[in-house]
Amino acid sequence: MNPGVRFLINYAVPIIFIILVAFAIPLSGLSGEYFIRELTIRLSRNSFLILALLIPVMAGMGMNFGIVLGAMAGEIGLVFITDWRIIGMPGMLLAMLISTPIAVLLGYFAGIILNRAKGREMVTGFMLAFFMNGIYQLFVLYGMGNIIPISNSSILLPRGYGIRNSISLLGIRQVLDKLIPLKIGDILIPVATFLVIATLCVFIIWFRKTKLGQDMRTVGQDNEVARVSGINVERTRVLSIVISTVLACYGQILFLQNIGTMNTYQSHEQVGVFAIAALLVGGASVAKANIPNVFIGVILFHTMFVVSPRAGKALMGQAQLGEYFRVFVSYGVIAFSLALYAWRKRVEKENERKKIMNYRKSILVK
Amino acid sequence: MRKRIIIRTALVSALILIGIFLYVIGKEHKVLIDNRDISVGDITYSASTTYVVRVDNQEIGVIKKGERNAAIVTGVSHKIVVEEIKSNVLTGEKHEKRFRLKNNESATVNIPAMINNANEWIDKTN
Amino acid sequence: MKKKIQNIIENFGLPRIIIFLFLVLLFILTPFVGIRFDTSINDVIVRFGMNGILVLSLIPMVKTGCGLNFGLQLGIIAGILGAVTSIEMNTTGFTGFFTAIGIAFFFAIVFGFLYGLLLNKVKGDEMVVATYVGFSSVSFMSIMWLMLPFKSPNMIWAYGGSGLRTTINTKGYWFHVLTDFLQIKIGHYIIFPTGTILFFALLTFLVWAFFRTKIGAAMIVVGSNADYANSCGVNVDKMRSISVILSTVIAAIGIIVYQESFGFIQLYTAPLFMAFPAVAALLLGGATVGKASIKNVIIGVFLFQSILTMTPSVVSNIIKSDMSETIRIILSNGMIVYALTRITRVRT
Amino acid sequence: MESKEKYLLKMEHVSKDFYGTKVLKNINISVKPGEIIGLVGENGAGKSTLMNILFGNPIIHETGGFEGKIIFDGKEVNFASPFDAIYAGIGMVHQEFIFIPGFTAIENILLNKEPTRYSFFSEIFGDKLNVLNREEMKKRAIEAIKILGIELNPEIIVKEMPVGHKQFIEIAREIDRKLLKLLVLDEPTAVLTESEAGIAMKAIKKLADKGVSVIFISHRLQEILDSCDRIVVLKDGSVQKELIPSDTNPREVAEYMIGHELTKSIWKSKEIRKISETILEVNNLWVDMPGEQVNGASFKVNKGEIFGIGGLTGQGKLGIANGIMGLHPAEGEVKFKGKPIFLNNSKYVLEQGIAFVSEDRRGLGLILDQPIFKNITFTAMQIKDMFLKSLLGGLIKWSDDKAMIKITREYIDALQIKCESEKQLVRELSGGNQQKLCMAKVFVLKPELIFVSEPTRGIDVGAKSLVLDTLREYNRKYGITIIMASSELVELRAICERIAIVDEGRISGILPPTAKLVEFGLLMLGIKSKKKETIGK
Repeated sequence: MNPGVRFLINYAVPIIFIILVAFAIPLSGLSGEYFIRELTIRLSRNSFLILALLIPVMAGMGMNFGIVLGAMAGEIGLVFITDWRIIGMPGMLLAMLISTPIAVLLGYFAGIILNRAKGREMVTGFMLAFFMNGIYQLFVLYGMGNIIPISNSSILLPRGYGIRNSISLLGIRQVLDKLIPLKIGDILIPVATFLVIATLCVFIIWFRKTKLGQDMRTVGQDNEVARVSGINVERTRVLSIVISTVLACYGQILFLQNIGTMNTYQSHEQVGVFAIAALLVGGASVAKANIPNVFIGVILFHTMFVVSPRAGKALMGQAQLGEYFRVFVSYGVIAFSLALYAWRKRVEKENERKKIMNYRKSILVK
Repeated sequence: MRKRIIIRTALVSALILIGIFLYVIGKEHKVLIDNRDISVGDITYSASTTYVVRVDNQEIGVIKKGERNAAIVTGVSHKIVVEEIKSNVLTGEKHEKRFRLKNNESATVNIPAMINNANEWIDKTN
Repeated sequence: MKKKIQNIIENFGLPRIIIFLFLVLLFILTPFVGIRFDTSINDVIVRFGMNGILVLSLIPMVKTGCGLNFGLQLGIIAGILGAVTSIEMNTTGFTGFFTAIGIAFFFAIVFGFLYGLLLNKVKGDEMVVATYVGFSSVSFMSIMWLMLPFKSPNMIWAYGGSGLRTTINTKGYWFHVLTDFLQIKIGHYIIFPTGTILFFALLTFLVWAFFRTKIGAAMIVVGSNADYANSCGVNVDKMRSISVILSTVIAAIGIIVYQESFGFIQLYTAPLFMAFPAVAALLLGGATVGKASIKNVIIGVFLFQSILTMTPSVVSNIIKSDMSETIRIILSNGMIVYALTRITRVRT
Repeated sequence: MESKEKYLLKMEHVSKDFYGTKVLKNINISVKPGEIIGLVGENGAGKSTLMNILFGNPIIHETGGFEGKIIFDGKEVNFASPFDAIYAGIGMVHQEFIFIPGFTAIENILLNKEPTRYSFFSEIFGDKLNVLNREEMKKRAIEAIKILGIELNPEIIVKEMPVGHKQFIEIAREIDRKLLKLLVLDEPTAVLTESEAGIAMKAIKKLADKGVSVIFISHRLQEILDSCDRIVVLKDGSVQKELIPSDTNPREVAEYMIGHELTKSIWKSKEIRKISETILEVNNLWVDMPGEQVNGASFKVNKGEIFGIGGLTGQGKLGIANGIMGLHPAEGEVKFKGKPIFLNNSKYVLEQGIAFVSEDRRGLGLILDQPIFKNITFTAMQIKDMFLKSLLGGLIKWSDDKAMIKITREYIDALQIKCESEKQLVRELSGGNQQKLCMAKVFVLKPELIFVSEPTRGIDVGAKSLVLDTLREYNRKYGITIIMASSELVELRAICERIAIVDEGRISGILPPTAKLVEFGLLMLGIKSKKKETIGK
């Protein structure tokens, strides 16, 4: 395959997207400023969650649909602090603190499940997320106020137990975003949030350099070789999921502190899909994902998110169309790049074989 | 190895402590401020004028006599400052009091009682 | 003895046993919570007829080793296309019903063919790809439903709004054509939908028969050991493609029967998650990722649907709140996760 | 006492049996520090078992350990796992590559032995959070490579390296271990061209000079003779002979290895038939079968003969059949009955009347979870549309169980297949009966030529002769040409008219069954008149 073609194939998704966006922006007729504002918000909101996906990819477990579990953990933490009426920065930090052990447990559980489904990690993780959603409902909708005492009636359903469908996080709304106030024009830049994200990036870069990081890369490349060279493959894989889950949990808390309200039973559902779609749009693949992918992804993917309803309206006179379109794109992107990757995997294997065959011929035919 | 155990236990306990600390300083309390007559036993402190009220340096606003206002505060120890206003000008007369609120406590401050330093100036309820 | 029990559990699958016991419990409880037993039975039969074919549609793909068809939605969409077109053409009764199936058949073959090509390119990762192909096709069709030039007043929004409604009533077209066919009333509460069940039986027979033919036999072998099949001169990819087309076609028919009995055609995002209950039912019936039989379909649909009908009534009568949704989620998805974590090695 | 000083490794009276069958009988081997021992033997002579014992491979413990004792470095040892062995200072270089293609040479050489720098997080989350020390890694990698004395840039990704260099990575990995005392090399040069192999051997010598002892397993007799201090010949699980290269020759070694000529020839049939008409002609066949590569094999097979293919495992004798049958990617020219046939297309080849009894009985030969009659008839049904009733004017091809069962019964009687009924699942049958099934399945096709690979592998003695007799019978009765690949020389010599020996993926010679055993041995060991660049798997 000549390099040009290979490049096109490897980066098909981002390329298509750039073209897409390039057409949609003028159609939407959005003002540059509105646009910038939206993007800043979405960057600060989503980057963290997407960064949480990187480590499992490194360990060869593909896109971790299980980050939904982390999101759930985060939301449980938020429920508690709202119940106790802890507000402001302390509130947010406390929420993180409480949800961490939950996230670790969930992550560990997910890791074990995924180990039992080697080669099927993604679809399993995906179904697992659905399954845990049920458990989460059981816990929050029937457990809370029953088994787990909830004093704050304002977040309870009228019937006396179970959390309301939507609870207000006014107490911690944008505490982090507004911690270090900075306005350019009249666009508010959430400096603190970006600092947190930057720290996470640094962490990931550092983590790659650690022994554990190296082990994960090894496991990711070849389970068997890792095993015979004495690396505990199962453990390493589980750890990668645990880390990812915990990060996702924080990510969700950051996300919700920016939004300011929490849909108890929906907020987490789409987290996985959107994060993964964004990452793939950023040029990542199931086997390779780095920090630039994350930010390119957020920008491209969310630009599309912002413009498509308007573009839809301009095109068909129906905003609804844009709504459907962006759902379609989110799913479509994942479908497309998963298929593309699976296909390429086989092609490259075949090429590798041919290469070795030709080598043998070259030295033997004299 | 021992070093590790120490560090880890220290870390865990530190986190727990931080948790408690956050809980305390983040806890929200409601403080009602009355500018109304109040009679304690046989003495009656009567609200005579308007006050500007600040709690923990956050402006609660002007409370005319007979009125009530509320402040949301977080943490344990608090400071309330009232400044007297007569005919729309600050007289410069200023009263300041400190108080502490425990877990789940909310309080009602009565300004007349407060400026007269009566013990019943504040009433804490759970 | 202990060993024996362990074996039984191993073969039958712990979750399956639990669910089965749960179901038994439910049936025992019915009288005590004041629910008519026969009505519940009736519900179960009706739902059985509604969903049976959808579950049946999974069989061919499992048999050729393409795994559980999480892309079932493709077939469903083909079905919906058939249904709405038949209504647009104003065909009613059995004519309408079979027009719908005819048109759906055509679309299903086209979709299935393309779907098959894709799945052959991604061997080993079929399931995850299929899942998202299913999702994206549904969301893509949502756009289409808005744009396709359908005219029938019973399908488009009453005033102004273009595009199809979210639910379209099959009453006055082919609502219950099967259900009412040779219908048998037993007592006051049990109405046996003979037609639907017969139709299901017919399709089941056809599927069974198909696997007795040359191609069918080849498919089974492809599923149980692709290398072997290849060594016997079977074109593995071709067999897989055929199975995918077959699954898609049956799914298309399945959804039309569903609509016929349910009374509504649900568009837009409604089909999004329809694959999972079907898959769960099949697994509940004792199938695995690599092995499924018609027996599994019948048992599975029966168990699954009984639970879905019993739980809301019984449980909500006990704890005075409707947990059925939650239970459904845990049950179906739990079943699927369990199946995915069982290592299913086809080659020995 | 001082014997301990003298020897690094002493294996005393080591015996081992797998489920009653003795594979090692009273082995005594001792290795001095810095000595290179060449270990030679046929397949199944016990080389690998011996090494597994030395390495504490779990298999050994699972099958009830071994008798005798091993003294390593002065202490009696019985390693519980390979990692213990490695820790004690024994290194092993395997035939197949064990490394990460996507990593650099450095990362591979130090795989899971990376030196690290302290980081505070390790206090909380454990040593794994220490940071890799890249400089140190590079330093050590370069040292290791230097000892090997080859030109190799440690920074480049192994995937991008010439195949030849990849083996060095593995040797380097072992060398890097400071405590390495004994290095076991299992066919290390198999993948190397002779020039590369030369470099590798030099490197190994260097290592020996540094005081590291080496056990060197290779089928390239010349290499062994050139570079070893002592040669230990294993045969049938016991030490046949210890030789000093300087005062022996390939022929002698081969004789010890293969054994001496039996008194009476085991050649069963009276005469060697004179057959001239060629039925199959293979020119420069290349097959990419993992572990059994064929590198340009050429030969002719006569109509109606039984043609044997022998050779050591991994040399490609199985690859030939698998390649022609289209089960593994193949290139080259194959003529059947004078007309060229397309490769890589099983269906087509089967249709030509060529069939295959695979060595991978349970994988490619049968579907274990299906009944006997389906197994026997499936291929015929797919290829020749046999056992089908056509309904609706051929629209439906309905499978005809009656016909299937009928023919199955015939073959069950003909081949004396022991089973409850033709409906029994194949899984439940014994190896011998399964093998007969595989043959029946092929005979049903009425082929003109059949490939049979390892027909007697893993089946009991009685069944063995039965299988061979069946083959001969069908050859004589129906004139089916048979090409039989087997590791058992005895069998080949029992029923084949001509026997080709494959070495490193090529036909190194064709001999009559009556030829001296040692002749076969020499061919297997790649002792050829003309020198040439060679390569194995």
